[in-house]
Amino acid sequence: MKIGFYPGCSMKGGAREYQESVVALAKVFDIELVEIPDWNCCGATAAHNLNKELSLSLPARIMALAEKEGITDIVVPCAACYNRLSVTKHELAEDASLCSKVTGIIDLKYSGKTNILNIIQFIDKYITDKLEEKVVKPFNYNTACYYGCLLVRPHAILNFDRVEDPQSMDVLVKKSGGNAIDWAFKTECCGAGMSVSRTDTVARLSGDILKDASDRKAEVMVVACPMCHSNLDMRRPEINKYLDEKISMPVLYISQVLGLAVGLDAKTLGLNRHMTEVILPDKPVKNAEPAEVSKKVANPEKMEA
Amino acid sequence: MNELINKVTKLLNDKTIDAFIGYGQGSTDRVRAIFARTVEQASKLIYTPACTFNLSGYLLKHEVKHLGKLGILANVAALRSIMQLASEFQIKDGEVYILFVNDDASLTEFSDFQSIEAFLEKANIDITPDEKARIEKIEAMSVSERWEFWNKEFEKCIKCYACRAACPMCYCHRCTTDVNQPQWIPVASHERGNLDYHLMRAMHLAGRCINCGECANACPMDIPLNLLTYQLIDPIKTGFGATAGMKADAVYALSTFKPDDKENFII
Amino acid sequence: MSRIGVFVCHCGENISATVNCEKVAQISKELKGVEFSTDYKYMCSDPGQTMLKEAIKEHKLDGVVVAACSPRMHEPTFRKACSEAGLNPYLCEMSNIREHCSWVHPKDDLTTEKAEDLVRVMVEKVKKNKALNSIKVPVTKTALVIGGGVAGIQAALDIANCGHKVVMVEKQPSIGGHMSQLSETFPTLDCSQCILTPRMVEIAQHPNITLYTYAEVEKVDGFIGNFKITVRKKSKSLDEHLCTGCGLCTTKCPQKKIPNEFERGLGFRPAIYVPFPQAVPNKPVIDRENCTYYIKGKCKVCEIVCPTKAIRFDQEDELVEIEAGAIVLATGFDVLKSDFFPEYGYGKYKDVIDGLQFERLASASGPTMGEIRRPSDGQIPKKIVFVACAGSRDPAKGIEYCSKICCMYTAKHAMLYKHKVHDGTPYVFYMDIRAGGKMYEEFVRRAIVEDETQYIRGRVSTIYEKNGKLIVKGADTLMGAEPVEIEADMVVLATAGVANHGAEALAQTVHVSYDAYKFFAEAHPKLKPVETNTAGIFLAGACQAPKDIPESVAAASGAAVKVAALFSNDELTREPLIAVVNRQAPPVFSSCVGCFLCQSVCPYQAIEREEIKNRNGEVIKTLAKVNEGLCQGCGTCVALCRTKAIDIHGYSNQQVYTEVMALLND
Amino acid sequence: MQDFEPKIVAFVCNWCTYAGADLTGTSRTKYAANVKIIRFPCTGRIDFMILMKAFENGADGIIVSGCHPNDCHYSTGNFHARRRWIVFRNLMNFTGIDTERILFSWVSAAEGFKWADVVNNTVAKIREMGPYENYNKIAVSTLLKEEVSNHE
Repeated sequence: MKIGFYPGCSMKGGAREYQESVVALAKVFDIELVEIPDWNCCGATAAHNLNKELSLSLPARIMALAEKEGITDIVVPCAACYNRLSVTKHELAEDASLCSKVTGIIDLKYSGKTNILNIIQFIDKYITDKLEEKVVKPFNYNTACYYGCLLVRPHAILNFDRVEDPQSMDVLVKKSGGNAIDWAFKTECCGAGMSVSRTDTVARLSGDILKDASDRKAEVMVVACPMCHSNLDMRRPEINKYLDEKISMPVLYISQVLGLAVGLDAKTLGLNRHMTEVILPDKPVKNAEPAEVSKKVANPEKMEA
Repeated sequence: MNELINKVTKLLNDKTIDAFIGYGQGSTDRVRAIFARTVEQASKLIYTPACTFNLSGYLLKHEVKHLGKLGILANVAALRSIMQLASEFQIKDGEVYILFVNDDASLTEFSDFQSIEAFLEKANIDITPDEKARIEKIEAMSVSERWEFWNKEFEKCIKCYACRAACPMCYCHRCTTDVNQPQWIPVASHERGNLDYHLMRAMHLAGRCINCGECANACPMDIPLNLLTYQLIDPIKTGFGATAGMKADAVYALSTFKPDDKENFII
Repeated sequence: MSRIGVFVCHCGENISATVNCEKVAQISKELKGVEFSTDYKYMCSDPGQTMLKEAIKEHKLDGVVVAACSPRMHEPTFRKACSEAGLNPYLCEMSNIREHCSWVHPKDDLTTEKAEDLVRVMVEKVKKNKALNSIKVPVTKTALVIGGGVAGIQAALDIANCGHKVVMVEKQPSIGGHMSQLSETFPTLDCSQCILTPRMVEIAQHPNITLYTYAEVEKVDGFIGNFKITVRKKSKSLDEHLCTGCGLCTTKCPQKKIPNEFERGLGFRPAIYVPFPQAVPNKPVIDRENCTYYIKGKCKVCEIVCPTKAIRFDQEDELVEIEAGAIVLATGFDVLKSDFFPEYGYGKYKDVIDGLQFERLASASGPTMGEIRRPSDGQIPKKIVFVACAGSRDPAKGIEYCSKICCMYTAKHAMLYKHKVHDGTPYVFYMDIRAGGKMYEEFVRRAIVEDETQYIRGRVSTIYEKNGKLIVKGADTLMGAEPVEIEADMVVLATAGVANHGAEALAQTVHVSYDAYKFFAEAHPKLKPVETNTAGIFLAGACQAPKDIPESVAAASGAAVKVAALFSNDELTREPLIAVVNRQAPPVFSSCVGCFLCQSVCPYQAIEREEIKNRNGEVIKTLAKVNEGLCQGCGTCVALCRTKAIDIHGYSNQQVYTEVMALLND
Repeated sequence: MQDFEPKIVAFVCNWCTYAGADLTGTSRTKYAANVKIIRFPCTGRIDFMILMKAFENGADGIIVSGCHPNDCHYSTGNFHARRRWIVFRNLMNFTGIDTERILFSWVSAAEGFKWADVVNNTVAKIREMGPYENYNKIAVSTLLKEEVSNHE
């Protein structure tokens, strides 16, 4: 089975370790990822603010190229790219005249039948079933799963996970032997696009996220978006200054977490590339059971039955 | 062939059935239906590659019905007819003894509707590539070309109603054609009445047609009227998830609905 | 040859201003079969109707066409007039030359020509009309009331007080519904139970009312005046006749830690229990899911302590058949499920509760004896946040409607809180304050002014727990959308009122329609608010949409009047515009071939199977047959029938065919 | 083609579109006089054959209209009607009947303005399309005329 891979710009730059870990993880499960030949920018952040046709044509071309290669599933690890491709697919499916216009612009055949998978959907579709049997080194840390905004919104189009309290990464962490903690900032804004222009804002927003996780005894944070990662990982000096406290909690990609659990080494997974040093002391395997907060709350639904 | 004759002979002898509908040699080299009520008649049963037409149309015919308990040699189309007729309460489970000739010439007998349903799930029920191509050819025409095409075809119709007689689903005692208060369908065979008749027939078979093609086979004027109902099979399947003649307790596609049935033309 | 009369109305100038009425009458006179035609200023007036009646008699008319306003307006008027003149009312038709002609077109020849066309169509139609007799069906003068909340109680008492029998079916072990859970009621702050319990007792004691609690409606057959209902009385594991309601068993039951439904999980109850002290009937039931005996096979403490030996462990569910002429649905509403608000931590944090739970905290008979103490540690919350519109008016959550009662009860909660915790601060996040109702706005004002409730106009984005506090993040849109963060001790969500769990299934059992939110649908939003589209079934209370107590009670009394009106005659009369399956002489019997494809099309299950038997009793043909009582005359079966074996009175194949012919061939 | 006044028949349900058209009148909203309404209890009652009859008796256009989904007075009649229209429209398309000449719409009892729009737009459209010559060729009146001339 040939599965398409769309890296987008970040996998080739600031988030090389994300691509490395995804590819390495796929390999463990005998999955070959084929980079879509001649791929182009997905148009995130800029195009959809400026020109609707352009913002749809860019992702449409990517999907059309995939179709040409006979690819039915594309893995899009970057949450922003995933969002653009999914939105484009949706808009073109809804509006036939727009679709014909866009296919005219890209001058390629586009059927809109390609599946767009984010990293979690990809793992769920091809890996989850076999995950537990392959876990050799349970990732037994208190883990805060941070989803950010682009992975789950808008729900009407993406139809992925619960918007306000997503659970999919938590499930994967648990299957990798980890303890996904219950916390409050799963989908709060990390500062995203202001990463470069307003570091003070990023420090505040990302700082609050890290602080809450840290207060709740998280040892590691897991993300699925290169932008979230750069804010939470790279802006640590500004964050520490804002919080007036040093938070040394490492931020890992979900692919790295699973990679570690199935026994891949740190180098292969690109852990050395992070700005915040990844220090994960070996721990004896236990308390794999997630500690649920306030388990005893009565269930009002049952009352009404 | 001997297996078939032996089987039917046995069925007649032990009074499992009173008559068996099968194929026999017709005049010239044609095959016809025969209704074997005696062992002697059963010996004339044949099964050759020419034996392809759907015999199930006879099941509800007044003259045949009164022969008593019936057995039938069914092909896939006939099995689907039987399923469809069952869903319309025209045939009850176990009422008809059903035999089927396999590819290796062995016989399968279907003891109940359930076994037919299971069999049909795996059977090829599609219209032929040739029929498909003809439909696509018509669909590729412009509206007025299609109008001209069918007008030319319907012009030939002599209103002999052979299509109606051949169709296993046309079992009504009084067809709308025969209603004269009001006179929905003009009696004479002119273009208008012919168009009315064929549209009416196609609509009445929409979602019920099991694509046996007997209507077109029966037509002495070679009107491809099977295409009218065939082209509705796919939209009904994709739109409503229904295929005729697959289940004995199926609900007719046009007498049910989904609140979110998709269309793009109602404003 | 027909003798048809055409009566063209000027409607003052409403028609004659653009249509030449004299000419329409004149041209109509020339139509084949028209015996008489005239025009008049106001056909619906007394002289107009008299003119019509006299013309019918004088010209021996066998059909009448009144060209005037919409038949939706005056068809009953003219049909009645015809009937009074001895002409079958169904031989009268109306041409709509006002709404569909004079009012929508300018004064010119085309408009008059259109009026002529419309008259011609009806003249041709009326020639095909048949004299019809209205349908009479007997009425069983017993009403079934489903649901024993305040709406059901009101409806049942009103009907019973009219002298009719009532059967009330309640799912829970006691009647009382949500109202019995409430502490005090707006806008008067009088105690809910104090005003409700006397009514509950009245239900139990009323000679005309039979009460089945712990019971559910399983099947409904039949039609208006003649419903046949099967009720499942769930086993209470108790002989109700022997039980005196002493309550000894409930105090001795060793199972004591079952979350109490009535307290919405804020307290506990034993396995054999009475839901609340004032329950009606005040007799316990055994909750078999949690009873030690049913789980482990031994215990039977209740049986041992019972002084009257009333416990019956082997008691089985009982099916009761009821015949009723009318049904009142009063099944009420439900509160949103907890997983609806992951962002608010509802169901996750103990101190995030819903409004109904707050009612229990505030209730003197509740788990805290009326003291406002938070569930997690029993502390008195000093800062409490009320979130209005929790779920309501939120398209993203799929609930676009306003739950209507929350603004008022949130104001009430804030007041009750302040009355009990004087040094506490109540906050209310709201979208709008909707306080339409007698004394309602004044009530909210009191909460704001006298009880110093901090109203913040804005929505809450998230609530999370931090250091024992609940952090409520929101925005104050009246202060320039400033983000607001409140460290609260407790949060109360005014969760949307939603259709009852199981409402959809019940609607399908009872055969009434429901809206996209699964609330039962009324027949007309304004003019038939308590009727359903199924004749003989009425709505009361919040099963139709969120309603407060006064509205529920008013609707219940409305429904009761409809039932009483239905029961005021021994027979009921219905318009005969229904479907019929044709019949012919043997051996054909009918052109129906019995394919029954029409059966699943019928929204009213009105198509039955009729078996034609020969002298030996053998079935020789099975035909469709339309049940006159059930058919509402939509005609969906008619258009489907391949053999045209089903036809419909008033819109028959002959009639509509003729109309098209007449319209297009002038 | 300037003097061409299209003949349009509207088949509507009693509870929604007929009432909606009443409201158009009550609101005194003007629309073209070419459309004439035939009232049915429900869209579910509208037989596809009646549409054929309209065309063959010289209608240039047809409007079919009823209650919006979920609003049917009889709760489900319009849902059944919609399925039939989907199928019949397919069949008409396939046989070359110009489906552009049949407008299907949902017009509620509250949508008086929508009804005026539906009528006006349909009249304008059919006026542009011209008489339905294809069908008229085989329509009743034409055939009758031919028969008459054959006799002469």
